[in-house]
Amino acid sequence: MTASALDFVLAGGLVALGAVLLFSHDLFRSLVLFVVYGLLMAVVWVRLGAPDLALAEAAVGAGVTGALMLAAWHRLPAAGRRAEGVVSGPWALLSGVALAGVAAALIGVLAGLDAQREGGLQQQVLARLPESGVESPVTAVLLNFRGYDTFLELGVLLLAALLVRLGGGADFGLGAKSSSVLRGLADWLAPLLVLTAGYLLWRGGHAPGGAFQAGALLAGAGILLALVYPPGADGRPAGGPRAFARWTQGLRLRGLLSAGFLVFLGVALALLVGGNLLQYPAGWAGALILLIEAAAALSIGAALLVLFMGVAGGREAGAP
Amino acid sequence: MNPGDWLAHWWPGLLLGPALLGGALAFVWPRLGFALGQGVALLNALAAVLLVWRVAVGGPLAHAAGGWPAPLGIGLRLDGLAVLMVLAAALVAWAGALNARSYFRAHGQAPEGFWPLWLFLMAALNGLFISADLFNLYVMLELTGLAAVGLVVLGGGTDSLAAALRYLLVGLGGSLCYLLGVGLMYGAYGTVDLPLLASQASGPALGAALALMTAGLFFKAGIFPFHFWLPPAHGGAPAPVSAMLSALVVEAAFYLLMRLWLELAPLSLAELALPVSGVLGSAAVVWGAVNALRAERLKLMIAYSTVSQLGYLFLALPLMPLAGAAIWSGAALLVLSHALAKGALFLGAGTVLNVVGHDRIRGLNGLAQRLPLTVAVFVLAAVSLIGLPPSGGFLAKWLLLNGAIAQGQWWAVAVLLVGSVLAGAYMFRVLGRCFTYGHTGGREPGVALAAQWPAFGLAAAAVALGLAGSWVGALALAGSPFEGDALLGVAP
Amino acid sequence: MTLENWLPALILLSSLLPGLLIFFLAEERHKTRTILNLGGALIKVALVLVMVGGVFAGRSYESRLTLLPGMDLVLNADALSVLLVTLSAGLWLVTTVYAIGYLEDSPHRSRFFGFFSLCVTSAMGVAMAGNMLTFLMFFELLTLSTYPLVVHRGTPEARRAGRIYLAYTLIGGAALLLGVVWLRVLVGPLDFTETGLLADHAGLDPNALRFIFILLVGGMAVKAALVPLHGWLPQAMVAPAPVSALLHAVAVVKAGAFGIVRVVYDVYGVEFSAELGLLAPLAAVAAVTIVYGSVRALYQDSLKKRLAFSTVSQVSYIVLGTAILGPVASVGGMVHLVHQGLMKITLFFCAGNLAETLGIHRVQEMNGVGRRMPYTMAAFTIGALGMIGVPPLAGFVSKWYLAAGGLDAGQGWVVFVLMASSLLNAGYFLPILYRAWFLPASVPWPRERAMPGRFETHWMLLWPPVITAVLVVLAGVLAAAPFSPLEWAQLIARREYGL
Amino acid sequence: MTLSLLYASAGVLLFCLGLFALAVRPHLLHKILALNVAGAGAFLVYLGLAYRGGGAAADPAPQAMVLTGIVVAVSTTALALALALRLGRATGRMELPDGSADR
Amino acid sequence: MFDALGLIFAAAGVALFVAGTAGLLRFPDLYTRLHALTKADTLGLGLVCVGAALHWGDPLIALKLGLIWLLVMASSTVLAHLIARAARRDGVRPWEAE
Repeated sequence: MTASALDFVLAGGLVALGAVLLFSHDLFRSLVLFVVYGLLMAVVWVRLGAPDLALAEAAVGAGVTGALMLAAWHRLPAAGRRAEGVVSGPWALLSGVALAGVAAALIGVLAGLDAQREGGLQQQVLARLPESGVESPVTAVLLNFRGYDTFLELGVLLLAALLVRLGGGADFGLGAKSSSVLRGLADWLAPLLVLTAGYLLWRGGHAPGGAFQAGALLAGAGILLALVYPPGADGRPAGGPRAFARWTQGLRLRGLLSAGFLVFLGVALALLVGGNLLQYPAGWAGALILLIEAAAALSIGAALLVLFMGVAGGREAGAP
Repeated sequence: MNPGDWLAHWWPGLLLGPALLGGALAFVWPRLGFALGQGVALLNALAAVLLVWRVAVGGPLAHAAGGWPAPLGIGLRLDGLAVLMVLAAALVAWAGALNARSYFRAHGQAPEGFWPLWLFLMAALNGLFISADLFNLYVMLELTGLAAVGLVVLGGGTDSLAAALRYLLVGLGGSLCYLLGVGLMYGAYGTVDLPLLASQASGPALGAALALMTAGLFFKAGIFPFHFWLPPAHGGAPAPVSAMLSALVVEAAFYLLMRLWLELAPLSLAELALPVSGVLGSAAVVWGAVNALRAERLKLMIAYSTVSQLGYLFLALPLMPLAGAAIWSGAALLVLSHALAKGALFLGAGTVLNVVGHDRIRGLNGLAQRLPLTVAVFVLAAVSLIGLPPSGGFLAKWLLLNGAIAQGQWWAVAVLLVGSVLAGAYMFRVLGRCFTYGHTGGREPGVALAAQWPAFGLAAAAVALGLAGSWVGALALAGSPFEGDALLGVAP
Repeated sequence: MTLENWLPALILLSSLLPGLLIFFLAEERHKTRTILNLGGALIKVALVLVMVGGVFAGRSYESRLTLLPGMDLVLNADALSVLLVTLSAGLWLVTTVYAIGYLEDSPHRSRFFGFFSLCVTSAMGVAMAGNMLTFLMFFELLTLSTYPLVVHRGTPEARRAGRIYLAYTLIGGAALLLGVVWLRVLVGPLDFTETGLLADHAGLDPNALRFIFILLVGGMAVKAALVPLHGWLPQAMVAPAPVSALLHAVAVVKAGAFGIVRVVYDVYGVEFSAELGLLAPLAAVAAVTIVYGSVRALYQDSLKKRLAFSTVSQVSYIVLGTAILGPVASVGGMVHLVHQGLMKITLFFCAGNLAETLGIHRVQEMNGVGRRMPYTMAAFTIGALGMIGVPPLAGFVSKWYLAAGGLDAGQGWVVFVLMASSLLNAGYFLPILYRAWFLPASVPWPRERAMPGRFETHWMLLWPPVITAVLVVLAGVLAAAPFSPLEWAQLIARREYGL
Repeated sequence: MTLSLLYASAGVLLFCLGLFALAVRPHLLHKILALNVAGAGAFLVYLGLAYRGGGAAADPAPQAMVLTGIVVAVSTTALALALALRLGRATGRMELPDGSADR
Repeated sequence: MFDALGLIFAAAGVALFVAGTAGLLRFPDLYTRLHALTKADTLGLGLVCVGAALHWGDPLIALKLGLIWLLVMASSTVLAHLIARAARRDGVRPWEAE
């Protein structure tokens, strides 16, 4: 299918936006444009027939990453808020020329590829979909056909959470100056977010959605609560839902963070008894995938919350 | 079910299960970290030995994760080279775990997060060695890189922090190049499975994808001139961590390159592209050695030595397609002996740092009286790094020289010899200090032998590898593209 | 699993194992260390005697370990090996006794004796190596195990000497490695063969072979201290006396010379070497070294340095004998392998005694020392006269055969070289003897230790030079007796020339 | 020009822009942004090539891969930001110290 | 019938968005800009939602649209409140005509 004018605008806008945000002299503008870039990316995913990705990009790519960036901006040392221009010199020039050459060559290769591209795995995925235990092809690939990758990806997330929160918990120094109006909004928005997360998780089995999108919403709810409730004397939130306060500290938080990974690992190893690594027995795939996804959504939510706290939180991340 | 069959089925679980489970549990209950670290490292070493035996006896193993054969699922395979890498990683990790116990005792205990990161790094390396799926390898690379960066941060201080951040950024840039290469590969050929691609792929897209992946791995391997991040990161991390990073993490990237260029790339492409690797490798050999000669701190010197020694591997790459078996086995031996020797050196440097309080080379006078066992570690490691007989390093260099001469590649011969002499120069610069009479006291009291024995074991293994060369060389060929070729031919 | 398979390995282990054990001994454990040292040395001598008997009876001994397919570690005993093995084993025993007496109250003995044993192990390995790979391995191991001995004193000069030594030997080792691998690529496994292994390989590029020859001999010439690669040897005399004795008599220098013999006889074959035109340049280098070393020795005031330059000169006799085509010269070269060892070790022992007992380091200080230490100086005199070539001492036998061999091969210039060398030898040794015996002591001895018992010095320092001096006399007087070095050298020459 | 080629090319351009910015922008936040932009560019190549035309769902395998990639990217971004902020606190500047290593 | 009505509602909403945007660009200070912006977010979006609901004519979709409207309105009003509060705390003075 040939590209329409809209596609040219979209793709061109994306590239232009990328260039502006990367080479702007105003750091804050770069950060704001980056969020816009993420949202535009989500539109592109829809255009390319990948609504799962659009959801994930909006929630994680633009949402969480953007929030991380803005949070980081607020903690920059005063001298660090100015963007220091661009390194120049022969090496910069050389790398620029080299990268331009790389881009031209790659586009050339892509153009050559366009005519004689092979089919990919779509047919095979669809053919095996009935055995996978879920109806959504993306979920089938993520949790069944290439479940091993997803399992390791949970490991990556766990590792990042571990590193970012080294020495600190989910910190609640941020809500000190929050307004009561915001608190009122958060009080009824947070449960709604949790509800929606549950819905997305369940929906992932047959339509766009799933553990990652659900986890991102959970993290959003957590971040909201952490932002609006002021800390008590012990650093824990003084108000707000008690359960939230309890489950975002210490052993319970660590348990929550690793629950998805541990459940996944447990299933993978247990399944070695009768088959291969992560080979679901016939008929059990759907149930096991739901189990894994539920645990994974909780862990992803907790991990994203911790990542945000590590960047935005009052205490030094990684300080001993 | 006889034991061989049991292993043939359970091996992915053995290699990934204990380390990942231990890592996650050590994260949840930090107090268990120490016990889990020691136990899992030992278990992992035992598993590696078992699997080496299994592969040596019964040939390469394969496993389809999820029960889905490639291209739909993810293929895992354990051939001779992979199992040797697994063994090297397991030995260094075990020695490092034993050493970490006493290394960190000087600071109270291991910093929070050390044990989970250590175990995750072990698992990630294992996963990387056994994967036959390009995208899965990407995830493994990221897992490895993240754990490695985290461990470097534990060195404490601003220098370590800057080194870790630089390492992270360079590593991520490299990963992205690799990732794009994988995307191109999938887009063009509809699969990311290495064996399938090897049989199907051809055309400009293959070349472009390989170039991208190679560029990414160059960054990750720290080959000259992409090495700038390596010395501060490896020199600044806690010693057991440096051991693991220098011995294995950078070599893992080389391992992937070996796979890509010898199993995936067609011969014509390899012959066209690999001389680049040879040139970079030669430059790295000399540059790293010269900087090692100039380094004032022991750990930094060892780190530069890694830059130099990695150069040998990249130098060997262009020789491989033609003089296959000898160079393949030689590279395997070199990777293995470098891993063991370099691990030993860094662990020894850690002991020096803890006992002497610094690691400035000028201040090491009379170390042989103070820490004789650690100096013995340096001597043995030096034997292997320089390539003096009968070490594993010697056999490796012998094989590489053999292949280079047989092909008439005299530049490679020259670099190999110059590199050996330079390695002798920088290693003996340290050893010469150690043998002076600067220290009048006797042996240092209160240095736990437990801190020194693991390093000694690694160094001795690096030397003893030379005596098992026949067996290792043959094992490295199992399942490789050169299986069945004669190891040492005579020029026609 | 027979004695034939194990004996060579056992001979190595008899010094290797004690050496490794000694590393782990605490400094204070004199007795254990002495027992290990002497026990190892005695066992080694016994094993070597068994082997000598066996080889004489026509048995062959070989230990073999495969490192890589087509790459074996081989230890065997042919006639040539036995010559050096016997010399090394005997002199090691003597030197061990001497070293125990010399060093027992200085620091770091465990380390010293550990490396000392490793050094002898390597020398034994060099002697028994059955192919180039094995030879290379032990040759490098020798470098490595002697380095700590050279820098043992830990002084700045010692470290400097160590650096120079390493620079020379590592670069030489690299050249040797290249030569070996290259030859390996061309002809396959490099097992030493009497009359030369290249005899079976026709049609190889002669220029490549010439270049490989230069690499191999060049690598070994570093250790054999051929001019211009001799620079490290005079520096290395900062090492303790037993080390110098060992370095100059049996270990490093001898390994280099022995390697050249191996390459010429058992790799290239002496006739093939001559055919390639390689022997004449080698003989020229040897002749230059002989004269140059002697001339430099004349000007040295430091006794040990004078001896070191004398070694530079004397070791080249062996190379000269090898480089002259014909069995008579070969006999001269090979018998000098043994004779030079006996004479030079005597001289170094004596120099060590003078330094240790009286603190004498320079020739000028030696006036009248003959009356103070008559036994030591008597031994020294025998060694020196032997070096000059006075009949009937050992050195005379070597020079006689070399001269005869030179005439035999129609190369009369050899005689002139030998005569010049002898004159120079006399020039730098006789003044010493004159000072020692005929001049009165000018000043009180710089440093005199408490009188150790009935002898002029400790008995462990005195007996070794006396014994080796007696051997020097015997080797000359009984040259025609069975089992004498000369007889063995003739046996070897017959085999190498296929006579 | 097909839709596939258009978006994949845009991806390549973004990727190269990102790497260039990574090399030449000294500010750490810019470097991290650059990695994210380049990563998104790579994802765009995946999905551009996976496009199957006419509103049909894209090939699910690269979708899953990109999903994995997005999660990896957010993890590494958070870690990089946390480290960069610590470094900024310690040195007062948001740049990597001069590349030359101490000896 | 519903279509035409929907179109009118949507057009009115869009007009409000345009007006809000113009205000955002042209008004002199932060507080007045917020004033313009919130009109678009609340009433403008509401009108667009009503228009869309009429267009589809499905009660379930209408319910979802209502939900969207409520959520956006809640968050944007709170956001406007927060921005204004922060600005006041930072000492941004309201604009006064000369």
